[in-house]
Amino acid sequence: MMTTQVLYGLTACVIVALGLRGALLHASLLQRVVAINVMGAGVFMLLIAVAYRGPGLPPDPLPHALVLTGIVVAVSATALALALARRLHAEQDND
Amino acid sequence: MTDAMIGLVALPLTGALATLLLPRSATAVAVGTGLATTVAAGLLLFGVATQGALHYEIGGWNAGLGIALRADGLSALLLMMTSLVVLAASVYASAYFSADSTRDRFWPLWLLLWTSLNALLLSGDLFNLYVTLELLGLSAVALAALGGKRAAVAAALRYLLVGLLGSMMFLAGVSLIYAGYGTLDLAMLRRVVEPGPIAWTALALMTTGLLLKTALFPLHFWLPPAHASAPAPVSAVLSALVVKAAFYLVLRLWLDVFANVVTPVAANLLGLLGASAVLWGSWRALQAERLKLLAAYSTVAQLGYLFLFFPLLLALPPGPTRDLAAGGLVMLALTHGFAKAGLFLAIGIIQQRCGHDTIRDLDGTAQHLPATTFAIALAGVALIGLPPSGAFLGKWQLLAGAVETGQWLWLLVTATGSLLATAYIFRVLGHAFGHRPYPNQPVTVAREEWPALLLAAMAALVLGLAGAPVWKLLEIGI
Amino acid sequence: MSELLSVVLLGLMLSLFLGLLRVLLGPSAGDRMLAIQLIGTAGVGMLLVLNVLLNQPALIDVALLLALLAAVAAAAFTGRREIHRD
Amino acid sequence: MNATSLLVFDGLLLCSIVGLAWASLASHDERRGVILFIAFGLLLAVAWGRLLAPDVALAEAAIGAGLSGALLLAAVRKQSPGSSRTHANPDRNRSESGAKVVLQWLVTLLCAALAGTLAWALLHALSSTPHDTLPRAISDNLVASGVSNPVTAVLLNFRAYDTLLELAVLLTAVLGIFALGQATAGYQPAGPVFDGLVRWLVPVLILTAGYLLWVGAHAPGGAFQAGATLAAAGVVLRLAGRSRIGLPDGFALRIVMAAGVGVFLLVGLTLLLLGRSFLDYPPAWASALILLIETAAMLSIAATLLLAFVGGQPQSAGVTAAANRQREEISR
Amino acid sequence: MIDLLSSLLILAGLFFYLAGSIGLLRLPDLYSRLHALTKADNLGLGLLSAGLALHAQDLLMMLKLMLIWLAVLAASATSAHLIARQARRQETGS
Repeated sequence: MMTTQVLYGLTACVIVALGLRGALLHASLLQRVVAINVMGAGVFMLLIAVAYRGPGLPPDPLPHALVLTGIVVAVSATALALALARRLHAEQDND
Repeated sequence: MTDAMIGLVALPLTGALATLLLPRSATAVAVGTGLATTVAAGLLLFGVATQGALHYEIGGWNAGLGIALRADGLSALLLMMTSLVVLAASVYASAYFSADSTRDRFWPLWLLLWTSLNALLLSGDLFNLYVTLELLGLSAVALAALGGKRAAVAAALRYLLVGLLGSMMFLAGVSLIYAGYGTLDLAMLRRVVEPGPIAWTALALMTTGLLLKTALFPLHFWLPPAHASAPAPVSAVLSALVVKAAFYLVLRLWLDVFANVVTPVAANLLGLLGASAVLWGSWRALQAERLKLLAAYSTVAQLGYLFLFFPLLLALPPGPTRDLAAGGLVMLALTHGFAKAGLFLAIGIIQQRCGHDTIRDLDGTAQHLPATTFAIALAGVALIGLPPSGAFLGKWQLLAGAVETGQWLWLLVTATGSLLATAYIFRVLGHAFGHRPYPNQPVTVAREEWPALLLAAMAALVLGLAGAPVWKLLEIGI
Repeated sequence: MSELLSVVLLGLMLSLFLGLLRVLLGPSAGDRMLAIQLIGTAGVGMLLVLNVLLNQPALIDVALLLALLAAVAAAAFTGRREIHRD
Repeated sequence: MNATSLLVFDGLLLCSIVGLAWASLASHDERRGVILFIAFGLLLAVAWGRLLAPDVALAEAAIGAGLSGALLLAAVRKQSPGSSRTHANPDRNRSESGAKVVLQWLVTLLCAALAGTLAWALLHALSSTPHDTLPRAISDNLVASGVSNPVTAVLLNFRAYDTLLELAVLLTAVLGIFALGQATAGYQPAGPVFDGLVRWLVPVLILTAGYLLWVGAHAPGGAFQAGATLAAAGVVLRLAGRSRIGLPDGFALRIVMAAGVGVFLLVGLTLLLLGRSFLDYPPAWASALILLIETAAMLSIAATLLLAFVGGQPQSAGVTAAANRQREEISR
Repeated sequence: MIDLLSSLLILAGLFFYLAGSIGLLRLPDLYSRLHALTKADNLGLGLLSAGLALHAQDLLMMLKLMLIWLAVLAASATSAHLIARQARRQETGS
């Protein structure tokens, strides 16, 4: 077992849990979106820690590719969520 | 024949681009795409029936390095149902949207949703499943928000956040699987996966994420508002297909890929949640004041029935009895798909013609919208599970399995749920067939009434009377 | 050389920590944005050092991108919307 | 010495990342939460670099520093102070009944349990020797893939189907945003100092995007990083108060949006017609086809990300000009 | 000789980084903090990248280091200006 991998992997678990907690407990829509993004970052860190093979060794490229795809998907979802939140606030202001 | 698998993804995706670029002929393009995709689904079903399970390696790379598409009896049947339901809903939608601007926005998203459903049902790779889940979630949310009213937007936003949370949990499970087994391919994973911390945790994470998306009690809170406030064709597809796609994945993971990891205790837990869903969903449906809300709560209940099968299937030894029970499960899922789609389309007609969908004020609808009311009645027969509907066969197998394994609780739940369903369906029909003179003179459009009627008839009559091939197809595993 | 760079890396980390304290303390949002600026610059410095230490020439490109986009957050933070009338 | 100090560095970096995540989510003020999240993203880019994932670090830098931050900050600005107060008011939270506190503790415990279980399973996974069948298969087939950067090979050849669907996800998000209504209001001109920066920054960003696209075949970079950089150039223009931010109008815009998925599908289906399987590039053509797909994908990604920032269907230039004239007349 | 020079430059860079961040933390108000920050941005990163440039393998690397420094320089000046202007606006209440 490699210290770097374990260090980053365990941190990733903590970040996932922090994000999940924020997403479940926050009342503010924007901060829920931020929380889900934090959770996503935790999952990405998990994947990248798994890919790490030690100093000087080439890492496994597959998780890197998965994370790149995941980042695009997360940005798309964030943008849609923010647009929905904006529309909702506009509708509320009209009331 | 394997090219049909590519067709099922590429055709609706091409159609989505075409409707985006050519909004003026979008309706024709979309219905044409729908026909072509349905032909592809038929070809695939025929191929699986004659040649057995099929797979397709995209880009010519071995599964593992590349991504493989796979189809067995289960996925081919669900693909066929998806195609028929979406095609019918497309014909319906071509007359449903009156505003040009809404229609222009509807078609590309609609076809993207179809792409994601097909891609999900065909995918043989865990990470690819995550991408299809996200495509499914985003397109479903965008369509659900098309109503544009505040309630629709609020419900869509909640739907999106819940869905994202679910996908993230799913992805966390996928990452763990890759860390532990070094592969994402489902077929390879099935061979190497073994009970232990990695598989348990990963399966728990992925299942929790999927249960959020399939709205199993108590994670169902987001479903009724989202399904009840979307435009009718969208509600139909959300209730009939989108939640079922997530359910299909649970089924695939529990009974196929992770079959040797799953424990009876976990399956009983799913069964208990399913039982609660049946009782709670039916009870709320009985209390609902609006038809759409009734249909949405009924979806919560009907998904509960599907989860009752898990403890049975795990308790039954492999053999003919188990195969019969598995067939019953799929039959129930198919019937609910057709029936619920038909029901939502019919409710949409009532809503548009009468200007509301309040159950108490439905009096006399039967006189003016006879075909639509008949569709609701047929769908009701299937939802209750009366013969000759497919649901009758499904529930029969559920009861038989419960007796066989001595799990009497499920028997009781099924009986109570069916009684409640009878009550809520007859409450609607009682009002619809009422004799109070009806104030409006609605105009009916065949393009809207036929799809609803055909879907409901499919559920109530065709599946039940000609259901034998379903069991035969299900024997074709991967 | 690599020992020196290790020390510099830790020194940059310290600088970043101090910036983080300012982000947490605030008090105004403007103070926080200033601290973000410092964190960005410290991040660029760390990437430059890591590029030599880990022998990863591509990290220069990452640093370049961070440097080029360093002003975007501040501009988004201070930008004012056009008065909107419907 | 080197290894120890790197370890200390790792520890400090991770402490600050976790601290920032915590502080960002614990904040009751939305703007403070977003600013902390931007800092979180900056440190993630450093962490990805540290873990030898420069491709991901590039994407994180372009997205985190450029787009996400601007998107989230813009979302904060659009709420009136009143509405945000009703959502996250510490006073109200404090006065809530004990049930809420119990719920909070329950959720916290649940999440702690999740972290524990995840860590337990992860340690099991990491304790065995790493699986290298797949990484070896990737390096063995790298020559046939048409590019020498393994991450690009995975994204555009081995797992190209994922990337096709990912582009469809982006398209879906933007179509969904379009369906919600018109674009948000633009920005007021940001003044001569920022204009001075913009004048050279935008061309440099465009050049960098081209460089990243080109270099992606054999070094870290590629369509997504390039597209995000290009989108950042548009974001800068919009923040500077320009009305033209590089997006085409009407039909041309729809073409650009569809180009990524479209070219991908066209290549895949053409190969199918030629008797190969879907997306099975002939080795001699692989690198050219990948570059073609990547170029289209870059343009689509840039346009869709920028549209996400704009927040809806931009009005065509003619319409905007007419509206401005009308506005001036009214104000007179 | 080059090694010594580059080490000195890098250490000087680190010094300015630390000085800038201590200033950012200790100085009493936004405007003075702003000035402290520019030390880290301009001198800290400038000296660091100059020190590293002496070891660069090729011209492209050197150019990139130079560009990074210039970009941060411009970005920091611009952001400082924008943030200060915003703060002034809020003080005057417009």
